Amino acid sequence: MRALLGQSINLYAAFLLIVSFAMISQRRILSLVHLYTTQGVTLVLATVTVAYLTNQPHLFASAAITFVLKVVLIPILLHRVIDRLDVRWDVEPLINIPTTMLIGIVLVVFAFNLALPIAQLSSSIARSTLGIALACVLLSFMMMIVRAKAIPQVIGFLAMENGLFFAATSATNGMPMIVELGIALDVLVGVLILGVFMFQIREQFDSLDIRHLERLREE
Amino acid sequence: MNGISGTGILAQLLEVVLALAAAPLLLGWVDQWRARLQNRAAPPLTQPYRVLRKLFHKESVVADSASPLFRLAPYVMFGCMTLACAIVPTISTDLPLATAADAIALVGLFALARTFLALAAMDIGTAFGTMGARREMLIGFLAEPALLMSLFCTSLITHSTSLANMVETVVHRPYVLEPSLAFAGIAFTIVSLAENARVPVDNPATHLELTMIHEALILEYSGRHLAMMEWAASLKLFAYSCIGLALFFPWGIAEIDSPLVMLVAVPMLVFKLAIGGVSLALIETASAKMRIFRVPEFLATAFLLAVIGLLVHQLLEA
Amino acid sequence: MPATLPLFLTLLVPIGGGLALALYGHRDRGPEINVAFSAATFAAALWLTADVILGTPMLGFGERFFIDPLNAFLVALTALVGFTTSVFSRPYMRIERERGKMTAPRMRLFHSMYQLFIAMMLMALTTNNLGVLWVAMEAATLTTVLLVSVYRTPASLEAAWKYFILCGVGIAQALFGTMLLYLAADRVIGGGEGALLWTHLAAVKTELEPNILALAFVFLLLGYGTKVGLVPVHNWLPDAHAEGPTPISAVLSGLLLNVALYAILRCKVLADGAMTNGLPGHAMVAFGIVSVVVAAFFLRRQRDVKRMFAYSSIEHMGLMTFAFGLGGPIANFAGLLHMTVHSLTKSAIFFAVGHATQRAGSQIMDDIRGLLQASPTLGWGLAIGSLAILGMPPFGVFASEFLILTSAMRQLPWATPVLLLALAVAFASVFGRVQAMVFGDTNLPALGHRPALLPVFVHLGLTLMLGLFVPPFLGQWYRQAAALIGG
Amino acid sequence: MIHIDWILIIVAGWLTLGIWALFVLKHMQFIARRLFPLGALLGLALAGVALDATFSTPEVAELVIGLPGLPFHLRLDPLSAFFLVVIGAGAFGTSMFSAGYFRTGEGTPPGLLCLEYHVFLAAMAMVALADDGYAFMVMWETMALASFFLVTANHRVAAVRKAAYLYLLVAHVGAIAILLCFGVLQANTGDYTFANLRAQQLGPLWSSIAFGFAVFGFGAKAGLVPLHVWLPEAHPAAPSPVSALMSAVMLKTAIYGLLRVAFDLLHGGQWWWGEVLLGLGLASALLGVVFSTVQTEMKRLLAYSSIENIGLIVTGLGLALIFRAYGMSTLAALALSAALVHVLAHAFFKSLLFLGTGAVLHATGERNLGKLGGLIRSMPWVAWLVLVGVLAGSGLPPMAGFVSEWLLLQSFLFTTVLPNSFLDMLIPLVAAAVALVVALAGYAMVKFFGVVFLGQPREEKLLRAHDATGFERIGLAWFAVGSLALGLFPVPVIDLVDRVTQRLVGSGLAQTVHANGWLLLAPTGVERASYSPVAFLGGVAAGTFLGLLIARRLYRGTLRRAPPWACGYAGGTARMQDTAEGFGQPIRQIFEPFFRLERDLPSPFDARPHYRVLIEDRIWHGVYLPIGRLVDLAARGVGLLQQGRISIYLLYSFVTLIVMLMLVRL
Repeated sequence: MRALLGQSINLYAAFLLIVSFAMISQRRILSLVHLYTTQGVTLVLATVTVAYLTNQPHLFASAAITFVLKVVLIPILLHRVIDRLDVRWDVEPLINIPTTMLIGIVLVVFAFNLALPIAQLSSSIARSTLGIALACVLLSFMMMIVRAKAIPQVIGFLAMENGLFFAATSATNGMPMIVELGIALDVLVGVLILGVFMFQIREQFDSLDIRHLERLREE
Repeated sequence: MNGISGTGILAQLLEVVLALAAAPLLLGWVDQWRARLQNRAAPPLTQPYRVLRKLFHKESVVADSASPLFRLAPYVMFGCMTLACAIVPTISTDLPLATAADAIALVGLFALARTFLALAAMDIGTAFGTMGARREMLIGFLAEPALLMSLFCTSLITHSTSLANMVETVVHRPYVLEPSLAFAGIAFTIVSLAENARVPVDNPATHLELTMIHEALILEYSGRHLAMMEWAASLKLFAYSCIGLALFFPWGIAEIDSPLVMLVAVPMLVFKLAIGGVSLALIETASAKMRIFRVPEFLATAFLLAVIGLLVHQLLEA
Repeated sequence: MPATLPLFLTLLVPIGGGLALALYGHRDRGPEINVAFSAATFAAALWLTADVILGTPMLGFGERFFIDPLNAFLVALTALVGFTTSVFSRPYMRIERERGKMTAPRMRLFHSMYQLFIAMMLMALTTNNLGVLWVAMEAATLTTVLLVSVYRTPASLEAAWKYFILCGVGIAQALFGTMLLYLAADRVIGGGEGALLWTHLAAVKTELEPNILALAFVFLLLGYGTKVGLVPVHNWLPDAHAEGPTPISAVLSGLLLNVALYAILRCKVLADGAMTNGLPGHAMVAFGIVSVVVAAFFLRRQRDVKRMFAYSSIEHMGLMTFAFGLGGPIANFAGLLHMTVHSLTKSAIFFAVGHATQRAGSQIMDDIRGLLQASPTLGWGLAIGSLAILGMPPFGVFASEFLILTSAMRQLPWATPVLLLALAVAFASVFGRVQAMVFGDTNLPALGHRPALLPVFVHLGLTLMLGLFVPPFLGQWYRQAAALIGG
Repeated sequence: MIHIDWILIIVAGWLTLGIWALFVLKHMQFIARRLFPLGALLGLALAGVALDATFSTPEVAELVIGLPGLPFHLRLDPLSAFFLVVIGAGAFGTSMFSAGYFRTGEGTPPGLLCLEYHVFLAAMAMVALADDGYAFMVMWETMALASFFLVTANHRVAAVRKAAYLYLLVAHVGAIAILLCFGVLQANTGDYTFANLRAQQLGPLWSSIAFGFAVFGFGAKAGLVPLHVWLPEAHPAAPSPVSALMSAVMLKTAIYGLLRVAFDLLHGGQWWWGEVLLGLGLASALLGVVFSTVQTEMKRLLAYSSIENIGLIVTGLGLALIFRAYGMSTLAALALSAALVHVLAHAFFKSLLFLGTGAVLHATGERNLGKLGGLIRSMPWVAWLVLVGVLAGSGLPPMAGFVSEWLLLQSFLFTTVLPNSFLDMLIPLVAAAVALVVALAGYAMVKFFGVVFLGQPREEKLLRAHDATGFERIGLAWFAVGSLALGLFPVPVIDLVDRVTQRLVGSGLAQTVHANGWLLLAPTGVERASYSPVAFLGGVAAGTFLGLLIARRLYRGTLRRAPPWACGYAGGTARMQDTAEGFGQPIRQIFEPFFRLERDLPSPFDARPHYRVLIEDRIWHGVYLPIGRLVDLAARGVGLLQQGRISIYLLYSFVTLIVMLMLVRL
């Protein structure tokens, strides 16, 4: 039973990688939010499994916080922002989807061989997941670069946080409680501020296109 | 100071008196020969003395805007030229004043005289005065280095810059053909022509506005000041010819150990000066006056000749 | 009275201030309260540093907080500049409010966020837990991001957005680095609270796994490097410092950059211990030189005064990173001295610039003319401040630059001419602009309130003192801190 | 109390005067009448103490201020004592003159001006004392900073601001080069005291690099040719006493620095170093004098003449280096004494000339030569004292300028004994050039004196010009008497200079000079060359008296005042005199390639004929503007890095991360 659960973490890691790829190739914002929510759910399951295997009580608490934050609160907030600003139209990527996918694959390969030496050394149950977590981080980082709208950029930023969180829980059986709490708090406040900004940008430029934000430059 | 001997002081005084007396004579001699070569009736030999006496007795008219500098300048000019004649060894090399100034100081002395003359000319503030000053300084700044370099040629040969010492070493040495001296000689003649305002550079006889340089400087002087200026000019010509003789034909001059030779030296000097005067007159009649902006090139050639003389000395004789 | 009382006070007073000002910040007595709280924090910080310097390094609240000579002097510096900036912001904010650029809610936001910002920086400096250090850095960014966009102009909005996104990405990389550190520590000390405490890590740093540490240091250097403003990742800094209100620019330029560099130093100590090939030093040297050279050429074509001094901050942070990258007692000593005098001088310059831009009504340098004639103290403050920051001798910046360059001449001879050329270009560009602003005839209207210029001359006095005579106890204090960085 | 303590007290005295002036910021009378004379007396005391120190053994002291590991080391040896004499003498005369000169605050409040003035003096004195790299650099740039604020005294004028900025920029770049020079000299020992630098044995390559940096750094401050563009801008912009101090004394601190590094720290080094200095010195001399003859503004004329004199000094240093490299220490001493005597002489006569222009500027408010003239009638004191400076400036015999020129030409004559044949060929050309430079200097000085003081006044208000006041006269008289005394009594000066040459090149001229008593100067034996200024002046005076005697005995004794003759043209107005451009026209024609001429001559059909000649420096357009354009190009290139798009910024961060990770993995 314990071995089965061990492998399930690798399953969750693989699922997380697929969701990251999906988010890169997505055109519609609503589906982006849904994918983000599924990522949140996978995270919760992975944390619960690790908590159960290494029977560390504080991991259950952190899984609960993740659930409340990343599955319930943030998606609701994003939905409300999308409704209020009625930004339904699809996402305009700066470079076309196939090329982003290609770059994505190269990044994953790079992340894997980067994390290889560490994987052999780490004693935790799910060693190999570190490579996948790094891949998720780099993929969402690249997603922020290629997106031209504010909301996809924010969702990219949050996906990056998810990747990091997954790396923390899987590779090292969870960071100390205070740190987990701090990170969750920072992410929440970050999202609140980003929401406020989006309202201000919308009110200022009556569009959420990042290309308006290019006035501060050197001649 | 190699000991101020009695005869030394006597020789010094004799030299100064001789210079003061003979300078106008030399000027008269050159004018006489110039007239004869241009087959004009020659003025008497003592014409310059008569002019000086006339000017001394005339009333001196000074411009109302003149400052004390204007009235001081003629006497300073006269003082400088007398010191120049005192320094240059003409009849004897045992001169107490000779150690006071060497060749470089002598060139500096001429520069001092020229500066005072130019400043005096600018003092009145007329168009001619300032123009004359500009032209005088133009010639001065080109002639001074050329003169210095030609003096250096000899001083390199004799390893000394004090004139008396140079003459002594050249007289004692067995005669050696020195090509660098030839270059220095030509350069020196060009410079002396320019400095004394002789024909190729400036015509001493004319007051033509376009061409006059020296005459423009002393335009505002009259009476005794003009006399001083004329006398100083003749002393300057005398000093330059003596330098020329000392550098290039020094034989027949008395030394420290044989003061009696001075009796022979005076006629020898007169003879040499006579030949110099005639050659000067020849040069003046043979050449025409240059346009003012040809003069810098003329003096530049003198400067280059002197420097080439130095190089030739380094190359051949060092 | 427990030994940790001063530490407790140093952290609690600003947090209390933040909360109090959240309620009364908008009142007309708001700025005075702000000054009072900052003064209290400064007093507590002095008490704390006195304890640590005279006594021994202190572990507070069950090893969660650790004060040693290195962060003691930074705590004192942060509290001092925080206090003087609050004194400066009192008339500045009142004038801004009269001009309608600051409404009541914004004043409240400003004052409370200001105090919280100081609190978060002090927390980041004093904490022993690297995870809490990360959280405090992230919180410091959050508190100031709203203030950068407080004027609601398109430019300030854009600056705030970029500030948040770029720093967010940077901090995320730093989180990954901290996580890798935790991974490496986990193998040696075993999991739990202790694995992230700096004191524990420092004790076992030689046994940590080298290539995990290498990866961790790369992420940490890039993460916190974004906050320091090292060149390839500096882009947010000029916009954020130029668009926010001047007290915020002063505190950002003067203090936050130092705290970020302090975080990198803490990680460099661990990385140096674990790795033998000296990668951290070389990386920091490379980033340092690139930052100095590129920032110097950026200065050339600036038209906005606060943007110009923001680039000057990048240049100086590059110089400090270069110094710490060199390693060795003299270079570290010079880096710490440069950190101090740079904060003092740069904040003094921003105070003078603040009042100058308020009088001229615009931040474009061509509109600011004849400051010396308008108000001599303001003119002389800006002139002497900019001469000090450009490294003219009697001031401290020259002393530290002299030490940095001379130690560089020994270890990296080729780097010195490059740095000196960059400093010359920077001097030519900045001083040409400042001279045009300070001298000449003026047409600037008078200010509503008397500008508070005492802080400017207090800072410049301290810099002049540090330039000519570093008091023995201060010298000893820096030497201990330099030894701690070691390497 | 040893000399160095006295000097520190004097420097402290100057600083207290400056700070005291801060408290009486606006009391012009008190500052001008009390503080400046006090500063002058301190200057005189400094000169006295330094004079005595030259003849005593070197002393060392340490100040507590400085870096923790490197407190300020100070050392007073004959070389620094000699330059302290120059600073003290210059300070005394200029401060006395300033006491009378500063009536209005010149733009900045008088208290501030007094503070900056005395900080400037103190910094210069400390530069001469500094004995370690850090102290030298701090005092060097404090001197530059104080003089910068003095130059921007009346900063309302845009040209003054531009000049001051250029000045501080070149000074700062120079200081950077000096820092690099010290860096190379310390040769990895990390100890920056001069004692340690002196002990290092650098290889030929590294010592040449250090020498190159030193020449660049100190040349930037001295105004050697490629780095001289700031001097003709900054000196005229400063108030006259300050430009006098800058020209006469500050340039000498650069010469002091060059001497300290080349002779003391590098022990002479290779022979081609002398060649480099010879070339630079000559180029500066020629360029300086040619430009000074064509200037139309009196203070620019004097500034260019400063470049010329510095060029002559550096030529002397170059020659000394060549001799020292070939082991001929007596001849090296001769060349070095020529340079050092010129340092002292130039300090005196250049201060006199600049203070003279200050008096003229104050009386008439005009600095353009085209608007001056005939001031000898309304300002006799200033005119006659400046005449002494003019004679000294053009190197005429009885004055100070001639002694150094005489020594320099003498040293040229003895180079024939050099083994290197190429050098033998080169030296006569250099001697010719030096002779030409001195002659041209005479031309410039005559133009300066003639156009400003002689002739008809070109403006009406010049007639009402008031002469110098009491304090101003003392200052001018001090420098005039100094120029005359240095000229007439060179032997004591040679004794003073000999102490310095003994330390730097190992031998001096004192013994041979003393053999012939204190009247006659014969540095290398009477038979070779001798010059007795007292006898010379006596001869000229005797001749003049003789002329007066003859005239008085023969003449009719009447003198009539009448309008000037001018070849019969009556009604000659002041505008018919030669203007400054006119007087410089021959030089402009002969030395055409030196200048960058912009001339618009009126065409015959021009309704409103307009004549304008603009003379500029080729080096400014050839060297400085291209560098400016290059830096702008680089800045624009770097500007592309900040294009404003957030995705590009994220890309930078992303790429850097990937590259760093790859590096770590290799």
